[in-house]
Amino acid sequence: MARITASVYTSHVPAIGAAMDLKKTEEPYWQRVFSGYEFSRRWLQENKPDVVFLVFNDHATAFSLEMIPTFAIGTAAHYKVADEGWGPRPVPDVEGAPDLAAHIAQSVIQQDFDLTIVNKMDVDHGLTVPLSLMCGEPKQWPFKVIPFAVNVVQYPVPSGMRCFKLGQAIRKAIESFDEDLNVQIWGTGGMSHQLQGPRAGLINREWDNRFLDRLIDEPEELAKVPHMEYVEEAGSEGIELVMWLIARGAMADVAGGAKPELKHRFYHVPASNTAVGHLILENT
Amino acid sequence: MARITASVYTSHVPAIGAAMDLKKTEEPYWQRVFSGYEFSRRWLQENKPDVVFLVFNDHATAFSLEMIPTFAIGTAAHYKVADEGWGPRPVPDVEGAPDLAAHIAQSVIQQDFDLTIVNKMDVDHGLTVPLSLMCGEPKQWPFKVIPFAVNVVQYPVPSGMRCFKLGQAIRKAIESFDEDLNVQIWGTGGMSHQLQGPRAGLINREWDNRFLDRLIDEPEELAKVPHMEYVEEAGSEGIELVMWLIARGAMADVAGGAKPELKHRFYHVPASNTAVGHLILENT
Amino acid sequence: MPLDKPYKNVPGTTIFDAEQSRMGYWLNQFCMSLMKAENRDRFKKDERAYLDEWPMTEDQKQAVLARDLNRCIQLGGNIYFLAKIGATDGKSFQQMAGSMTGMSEEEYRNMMIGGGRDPKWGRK
Amino acid sequence: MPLDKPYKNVPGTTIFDAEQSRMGYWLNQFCMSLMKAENRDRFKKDERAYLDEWPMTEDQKQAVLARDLNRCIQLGGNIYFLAKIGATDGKSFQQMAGSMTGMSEEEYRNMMIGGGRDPKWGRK
Ligand SMILES: [Fe+3]
Ligand SMILES: [Fe+3]
Repeated sequence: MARITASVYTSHVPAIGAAMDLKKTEEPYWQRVFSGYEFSRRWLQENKPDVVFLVFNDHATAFSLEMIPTFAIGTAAHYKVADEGWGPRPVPDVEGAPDLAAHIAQSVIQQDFDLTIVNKMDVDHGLTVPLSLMCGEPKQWPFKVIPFAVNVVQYPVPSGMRCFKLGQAIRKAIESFDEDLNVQIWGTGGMSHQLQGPRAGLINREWDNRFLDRLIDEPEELAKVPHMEYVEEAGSEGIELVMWLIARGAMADVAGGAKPELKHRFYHVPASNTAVGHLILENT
Repeated sequence: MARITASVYTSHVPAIGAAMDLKKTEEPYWQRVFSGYEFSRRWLQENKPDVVFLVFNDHATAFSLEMIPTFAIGTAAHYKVADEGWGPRPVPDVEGAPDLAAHIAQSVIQQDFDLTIVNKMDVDHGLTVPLSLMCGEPKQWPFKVIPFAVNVVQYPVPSGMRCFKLGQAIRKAIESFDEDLNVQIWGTGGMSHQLQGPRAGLINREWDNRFLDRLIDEPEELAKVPHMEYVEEAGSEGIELVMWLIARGAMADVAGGAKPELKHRFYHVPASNTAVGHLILENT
Repeated sequence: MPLDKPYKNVPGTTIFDAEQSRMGYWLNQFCMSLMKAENRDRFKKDERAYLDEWPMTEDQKQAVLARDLNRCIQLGGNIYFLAKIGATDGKSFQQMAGSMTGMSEEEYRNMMIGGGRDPKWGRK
Repeated sequence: MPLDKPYKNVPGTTIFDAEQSRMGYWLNQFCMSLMKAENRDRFKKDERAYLDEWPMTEDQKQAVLARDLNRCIQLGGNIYFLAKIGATDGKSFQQMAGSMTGMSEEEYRNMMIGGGRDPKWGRK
């Protein structure tokens, strides 16, 4: 039986990828960011998953305005690293987990989530930066990845509660897969940031930390927070945080199991325009 | 306020389009098919909608295997007629209703249906054959169309109950639109047919007619029928009938209003490989 | 894959699910390419050469060349995609469907006029 | 459109909804074309000529030529799409975001190092 052993939450700021690719990680500005991931890299080596179910959003890379899926699951065997306008990041391509992904798609659609199935997709910084943060610079990524893309670009985006319930459906799907697999689920994006308009640069340290508290302790209550609060308090791109609720919804306690153990928590301002938040929760 | 005045149900067999395009409608074989739509064309002229919300499935035309949306709503202003392999049908292009479509998308996503928004799509026989059947051969279609595509090609397809509930959400969305519009909702595809394998040509007259009875009188019960029954009783492509439940779910009686009036019912075998079914239900 | 696939037991029928879809990915994408008149022309001119542009298996290519639709479906093809081959050949959907049944074109057409195949066909 | 759009009232912020998306369709699709190196080269060589290949409004073209991102957003642009212009110009996301605030690059950078913009900014 496949099982979800842990969930990881992290911002996916493109400048973090650039800092690694341009060998700036030792600069004090960036050292402060990467210091928050030292524990995480050790932890991941000791807790290596077979598959990571990676929730992210595409940033106008794989999906143009021709077609905007609310939820898209990648069922391909292989994903290329996208050229977002400055050439592809010099990181390995991503290996998929088609059997498990197809199984999850089938199960989750039958649980009344109207997924879009994607068999071809280049993956952007939303997916590769979390991999870089957690894995460093390996020759190839040490596990398979199921990319799961959420529309947070064009409104209306899915509600926090819809995301939280989707996480529960994903958990059921994974736990009904016959193969003995260690699966982690990662929620990425956020924390507070605004990339547009005269209000660009907004950071809300207090709101972010309360979000982290509540994500750990009362995720179902947190899932009730309406979109407008994200936009008003965490900036227009802070809405990406709804994706963390998908990962959180997939943890055992939500289905009546034991509370997860908090292995790591980190918060830092700034990375480029963004607050960086990061959590690791383990199912016990 | 926009309101749904009626729903129309019809098969969308490609050979019916070909019969019209090749001027074969007077041949006895086809005359029998088109006779079932004589009333409907008159009825439509007397009950001309501003917009038709047209539920259909794409037949590997606009959507390849790269991306397979469970539910896709067209929000474009214009749709071209697709070349399905023998050149585009000689029928007018389709004008969209972008404002209403965007409004429905917003409302329905907020009701927890995970739509894919489509801004560019060529429409195939699934959409144009119902238009031809109901309108004949006008220079341009006499109303705007919101194309709504349902995945019935790759399993798992959405359940009958999911479709029925989606219809209810669409009704709420349409009735909360501020403009005074007469909207019809059409469900297309079916009835029993199988296009593949040694079992091709299957027709189940008894099951089809019971489906029509129940769609009129007890749609919620009908919505509980599992996929397997469609495949076993109505053939592998009979599954298209789940789309009729979207249109039926949008009728007033489902939300506690009056029962719709049955204006027209027609059933005929065969058109090419398929049984042809057709209903018109009016909200009273 | 522990989820039920009860549709595996329907006689004479292949349900196009994720597994079939993966197997038939390039076969089906090849079919879709025939929606462009230019590609239809190139395919008609030299079928083998055109097929060789696609990362399909040799079995899939042979099945296409032989217009063996049952075999194409077995190898992951989906009928809505395969229909583009028929359209390119100028065949009707009825001719295509009939070709999978072992019946002659006339037999199949007459069966349909007579009300179609009995839904109890092939059941125990 | 009777559905609430409460996000219309957030200061200094444009929410990219279906309405904006329709207005900005070609502007944003132009931006996406810059994901191909070949198109970036053609754009850099003659920006105006490249823009004229797209059915954008003159206002949209002028806003792109002026790199006026606030104006681009007003005209339907979305920041994730517009970012491709910045990438083509070799600008960082911080430079792009800062350019919309009326601050100098250094002022903006220092504001971020100092903890970012106060979330109460612009509120009544
Ligand atoms: Fe992001
Ligand atoms: Fe169909």
